[in-house]
Amino acid sequence: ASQADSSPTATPLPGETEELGGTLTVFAAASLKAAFDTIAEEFEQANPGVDILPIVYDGSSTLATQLIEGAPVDVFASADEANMKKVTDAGLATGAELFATNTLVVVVPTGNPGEVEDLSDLGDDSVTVVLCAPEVPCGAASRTLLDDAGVVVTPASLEQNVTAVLTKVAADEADAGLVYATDVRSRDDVESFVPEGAADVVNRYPLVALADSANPDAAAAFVAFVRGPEGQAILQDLGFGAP
Amino acid sequence: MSGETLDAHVVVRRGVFRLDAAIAADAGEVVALMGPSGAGKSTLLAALAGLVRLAEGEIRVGDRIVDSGARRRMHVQPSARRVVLLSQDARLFPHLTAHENIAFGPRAQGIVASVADAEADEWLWRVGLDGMGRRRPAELSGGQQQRVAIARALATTPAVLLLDEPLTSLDPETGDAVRAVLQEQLASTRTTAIVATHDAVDAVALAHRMVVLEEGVVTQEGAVRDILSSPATGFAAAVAGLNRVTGRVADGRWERGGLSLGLGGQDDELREGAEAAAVFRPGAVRLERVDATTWTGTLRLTAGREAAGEWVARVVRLEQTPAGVRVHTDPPVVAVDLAPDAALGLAPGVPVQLRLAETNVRFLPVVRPASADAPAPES
Amino acid sequence: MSGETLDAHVVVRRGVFRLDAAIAADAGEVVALMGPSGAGKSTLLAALAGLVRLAEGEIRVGDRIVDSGARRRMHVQPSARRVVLLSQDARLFPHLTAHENIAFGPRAQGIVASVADAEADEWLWRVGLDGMGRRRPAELSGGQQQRVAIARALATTPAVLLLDEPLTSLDPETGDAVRAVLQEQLASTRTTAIVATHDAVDAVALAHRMVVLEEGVVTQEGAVRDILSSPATGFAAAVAGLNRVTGRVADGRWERGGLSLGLGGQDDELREGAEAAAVFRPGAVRLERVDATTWTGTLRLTAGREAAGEWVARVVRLEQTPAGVRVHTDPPVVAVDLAPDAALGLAPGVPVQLRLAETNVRFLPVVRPASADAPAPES
Amino acid sequence: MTPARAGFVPQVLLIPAIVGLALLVLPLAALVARVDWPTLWADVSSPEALSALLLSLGTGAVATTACVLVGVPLALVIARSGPRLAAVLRAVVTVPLVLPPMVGGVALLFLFGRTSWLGGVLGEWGLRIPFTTTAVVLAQTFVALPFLVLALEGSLRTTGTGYEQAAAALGAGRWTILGRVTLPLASPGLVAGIVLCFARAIGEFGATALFAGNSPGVTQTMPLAIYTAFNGAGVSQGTAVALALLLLVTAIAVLLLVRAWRPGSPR
Amino acid sequence: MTPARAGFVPQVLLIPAIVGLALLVLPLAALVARVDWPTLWADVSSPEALSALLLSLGTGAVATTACVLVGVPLALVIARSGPRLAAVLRAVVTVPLVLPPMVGGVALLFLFGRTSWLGGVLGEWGLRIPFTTTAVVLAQTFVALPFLVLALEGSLRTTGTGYEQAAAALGAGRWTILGRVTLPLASPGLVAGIVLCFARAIGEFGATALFAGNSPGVTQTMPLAIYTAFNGAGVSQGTAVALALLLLVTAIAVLLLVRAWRPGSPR
Ligand SMILES: Nc1ncnc2c1ncn2[C@@H]1O[C@H](COP(=O)(O)OP(=O)(O)OP(=O)(O)O)[C@@H](O)[C@H]1O
Ligand SMILES: Nc1ncnc2c1ncn2[C@@H]1O[C@H](COP(=O)(O)OP(=O)(O)OP(=O)(O)O)[C@@H](O)[C@H]1O
Ligand SMILES: [Mg+2]
Ligand SMILES: [Mg+2]
Repeated sequence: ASQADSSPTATPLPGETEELGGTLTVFAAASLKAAFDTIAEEFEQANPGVDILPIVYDGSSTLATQLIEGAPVDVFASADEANMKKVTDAGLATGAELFATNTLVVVVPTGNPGEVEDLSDLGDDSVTVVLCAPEVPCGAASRTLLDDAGVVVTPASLEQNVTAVLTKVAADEADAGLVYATDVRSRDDVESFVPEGAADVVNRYPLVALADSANPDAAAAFVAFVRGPEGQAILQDLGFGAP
Repeated sequence: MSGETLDAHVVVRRGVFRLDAAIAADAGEVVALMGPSGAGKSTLLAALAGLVRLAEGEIRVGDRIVDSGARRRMHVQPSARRVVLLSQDARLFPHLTAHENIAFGPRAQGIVASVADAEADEWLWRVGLDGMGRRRPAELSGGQQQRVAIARALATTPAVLLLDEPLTSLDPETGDAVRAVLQEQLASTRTTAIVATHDAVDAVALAHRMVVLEEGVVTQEGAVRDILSSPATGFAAAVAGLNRVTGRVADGRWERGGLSLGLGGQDDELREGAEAAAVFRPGAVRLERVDATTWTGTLRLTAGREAAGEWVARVVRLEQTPAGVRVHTDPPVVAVDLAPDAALGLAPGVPVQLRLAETNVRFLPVVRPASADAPAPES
Repeated sequence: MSGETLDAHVVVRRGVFRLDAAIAADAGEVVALMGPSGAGKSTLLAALAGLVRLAEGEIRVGDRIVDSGARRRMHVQPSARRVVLLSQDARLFPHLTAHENIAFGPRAQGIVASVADAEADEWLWRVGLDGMGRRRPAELSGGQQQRVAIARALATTPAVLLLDEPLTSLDPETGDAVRAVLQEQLASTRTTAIVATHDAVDAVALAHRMVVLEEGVVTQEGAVRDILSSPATGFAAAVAGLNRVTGRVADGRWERGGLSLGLGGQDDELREGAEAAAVFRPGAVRLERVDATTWTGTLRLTAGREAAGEWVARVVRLEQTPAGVRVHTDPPVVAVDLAPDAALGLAPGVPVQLRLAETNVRFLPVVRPASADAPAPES
Repeated sequence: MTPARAGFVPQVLLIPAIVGLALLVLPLAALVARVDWPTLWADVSSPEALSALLLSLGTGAVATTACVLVGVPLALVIARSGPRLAAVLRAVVTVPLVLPPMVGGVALLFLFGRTSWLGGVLGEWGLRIPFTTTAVVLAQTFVALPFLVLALEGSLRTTGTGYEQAAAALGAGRWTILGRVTLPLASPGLVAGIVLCFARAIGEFGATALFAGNSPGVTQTMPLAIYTAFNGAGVSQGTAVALALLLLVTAIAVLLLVRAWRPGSPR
Repeated sequence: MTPARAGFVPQVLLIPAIVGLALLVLPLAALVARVDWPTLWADVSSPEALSALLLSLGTGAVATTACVLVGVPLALVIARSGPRLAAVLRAVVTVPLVLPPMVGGVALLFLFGRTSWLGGVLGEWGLRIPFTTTAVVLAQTFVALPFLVLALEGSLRTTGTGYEQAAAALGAGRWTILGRVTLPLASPGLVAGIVLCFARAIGEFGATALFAGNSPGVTQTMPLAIYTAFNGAGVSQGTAVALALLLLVTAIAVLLLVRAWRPGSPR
């Protein structure tokens, strides 16, 4: 049963001035930090009664584990559907909805020392490539993209998350890596390009208001706000695709 | 605070070593504990203090049983016994100053800091360390450390005080002074005390009674002077600085090898055929060189027809002493004290003729200690 | 391996304490080092061994300078000096067995294991610890530990051996045996040795020469017997077991307070008006009780007109000794030895009349030590 | 006797010692070299940074105190038990060291979480531990305790029981012995243990992240703030480095103060 | 003398000691309770798990050896220097403890990376350190070294220099003193230090992840494998728990073996 049952105004229209109040706790995947910080600010402006506590960012898997073990959270935004599924399977929420997508880019150090021009260059033995580990979402996507393009890569390292890939490329340790478009958007210490076929490998971001939220109205409003025009504008500004 | 009676029978095992000794002291009595190195003196004192568990036996302080080998639960903690031990390795606390070390015992007994401090100051003064209270043990000489350790033990004013060789490593002058302090403190507080020592001077000065421990067993016990004049074992004779030669009573005379002495009226305690020890001072023996070339002849000639109180032996070792020269001869093992110039021409291996007047000799019955595994007293 | 000459002048500061002493020993010579507690004996030996840095002075072993206060770079490491020290706290290695402790020195000098092991076994036997080689120090008695420490030092066969109170904490029997071993080893290897000791017996037995150190300064030096018969300081007199009373030569007589003695032909070294010390045995003094009620009268009456060699003093303390009773009297501080029964009726505070025959007294000139900050020898 | 200060360390050993020191110092120098000086002040003086720092110091101090309270007794028990029991106890104490901290966090979450028996019981009393500041302290205590115990136990064993016996023979009771003899003599080990413990608590990341979460002001300690700054896309790594430096400088300052509390070693 | 085994620890202290032990043991019990027994064997016997385990043990052993080689000299130097210098050196040694390991990894990357001066020099010689097993060892050494140094230093100070002086007075050279006296006497601290060091190296995650990366068979140690398994969206957390247990059991076994090498304490 969703909180929609207990609240007649489960999905208020954006801008609608309902009597929303209280505080809101949000768990969000680390890659959403820039976007959600802005969204939270705008949401609070739109709903002055609501106080969003500082958002907790961490890996989706960590957040999911914490939710299952009882973290008191109103809204959970995951970077992939698998971790969201863990939460819904545990009966903590229903009706997760997608709110953004992300695609891969090839990232290279400034000046492109490895002379990486397209995806097939990643298969070159002289090029040091780092990827995300296949177990984590960005790694799974990278694998699909490379397989689709028929490129065989022997990565120097399978990183635990996007940041690790970026750090190695930025430190000039690797000649190239695959990361999400949003990750390189605001960075000036790396260069990037969109490889062919990237648009076919899409990573989807779901979010949900949790069933035992202490403030179900505000939670639902926040979910709607993210999926609404203001939220989408901010997300797309940072390079996320539409759901 | 005055002393309590101590009555103990201690059985302790340490690897192959077994201590089985009874020791008792009246309230206020000082008992000297002597014995060769490794005899078990420190073990006995540690057991009395509660640092070593009894295998068997029982320890009573006053009318309280504080330890019992039979009933393991009867082991009273060291701190609750009112027994204080100054152990052989003084173990001054390295992180405390001399003053704090001395004040440790009183403080641990709950005496308020100012009183304990004043007492510690007085003790420092009494053992001649005035002004050194703020030094750490590492900043004191060996003898100064020893004096701090003595003061630390005496400052506790316990019911029973156990001192394990308190006066070693003190020079004669300081030793005399500290012995006087010790004597005065024990007498004035009427503390019951057991003092393990290697020095007959300390034993006589401090103690009323003496217990001789050898290889874990008590071999002699009694008034200090009695033991020194009638030592029952070779060790006790060594402590008293006497020669002790065991022989046998035969025909109303004492005999050992070719040496024969009249009993001189001392035969009341000596049974015919029984073992008896002849005890005499090293200075009582007359010594004369025998010409080396006639040595074998002499031995043969004199054999069996030596005059009473005369025998022939070889010099084993010469040792300078403050009074002159001590000549060690064998057989039997006898030390002879000579004036410095009388030893001219003597050297290890040289044959000598020895002469001893019967009037300078005491004869004592040889009593084997009761314990089965006790050692045979040596000649 | 035989000894080398040692020639050292050592200046060391330790807080307020300053040691400034010269000591020398010929190759193979044994020198006894005596001095009151805290005089600086251990400091001197540690400096010779290289464990303490010199502030000034120089140390030579053979013809090598091994340490120099002036040139800091001249400090030769302890291990390179061929000088071995047995320090006062023996510091046996707790993690090694007795056998391994003894073999440590030879092994450190590069002797192969099997030889070092055999040597260690022999040493264990020589100090009477046969069969205890596999015990850790904690499993040995105090005296046994001390013997392991002696064996450990002797097993190194160095050029110069420094022994800091090697024979304390040994009983008379074991002490005699170990002293014999020590004596024999030093003689047979002709090792140069300095032995700090508190016991005149050890000094006479082991050493040829003696150095007396007091408050950091050498106060007397010479043949052991000379020092014992002519002690220049109160400490040396205490070591020799003699009374020493300082007075002044006047009119061809020695005087101190009301006490006056004829010089008896010993006036060759004594100048008129100079300070001189009277030295005599405690047994040489005759003592008689003075009736307590007439004490004040007696004092007054006798003042100035006492017979030669007679004076009146009070009993300070009585002490039992193996031979009888020692009575300490004051003024001046004089000890008197009496037979046990002769002391009846004496107690602290009791006035006594003392009598001393001139023939039993030696008179010695009092020489102040050269060093400016040296202590005044006490009476 | 005052020993020659330098002791008897072979001088050649200075070379590996310097190599070791370099290994520890050079990476830090490299870190400092990358500091973005113009923004440094802004980064370290932001309210978030300061609140994280305060939280770190506070929880670190509480966790260290907790470690001392339970760790000192534990070390004493281990040091004075027979070789067998001591080996087992030491192995048990070593476990949280071996465990990657994240797994430790998971374990704590499994223990105190909603789905566990203990978590359920506590929940009925209205106590929830995960995601609170208490959880931070618990996580830090869990990872830091072994350091205190093992370091102190080593020193306690080195000291032996001789002085304790001497004190007992002077009539001192167990508490007096503990306070006046045992602990002062083992103080080099105790101080080393406390330093290790506090440093580890302050630097703790993995277990805290999982068990306590990363909620600014409540459970976001400095390492988590650094992690967030480091991971936050768009935010420059300069912030992370600046925060790391802030943590470092503060921790070192605290540790130097702790040392100053008892400068000399007891011997 | 053989002391009464129990020493003089007040018996009330058993209570906090047990609390401390519980704090360390209970989370592990909770972890074990969650083990997915049917898949456990498959999880721990997979080739990836075994190769990660072998890599962990191998790098851990090498790192520990490296720590001993540079850490023992460093501890000796610190223990035998004056109080001032010692305080500074100790503070420097403490730094890697305080630093969240991830930051340590970044620092190492900055130091040995291609863009750094050192990395450039090494690169010219054809040496590249990041992404190699060497990097794993370096990262582990960096984080584990302080444990060895601080634990050993505590014991060295507690032991003092008295026995070293006795050995020198018997004519032993510096190396003999070191090998036969100093280190054996400080062995409780040395063993504690080695245990801490090895445990920390084996459990190291953050610095390795950043500096060495996560390449199976080359740099993927157990903690990285555990983390990967944990993060893997599709993979159940059972695998992570199973791997953690495998790491734990192996490490404890190794440590018990190390202890057995010298069971008694020297006193
Ligand atoms: N670290 C120190 N600081 C200050 N004074 C010290 C220090 N070490 C020793 N002393 C002082 O130096 C003096 C000489 O000490 P040393 O150990 O050499 O005496 P000793 O002649 O061996 O005495 P003992 O016969 O008691 O062993 C003593 O007065 C002692 O208090
Ligand atoms: N832990 C132990 N294991 C085996 N034997 C031991 C142990 N401790 C002591 N001993 C032995 O017990 C005996 C008694 O030792 P104790 O210390 O009581 O002798 P002591 O009479 O005090 O000798 P000393 O005069 O040399 O101090 C010695 O022979 C000693 O070797
Ligand atoms: Mg003893
Ligand atoms: Mg001395």
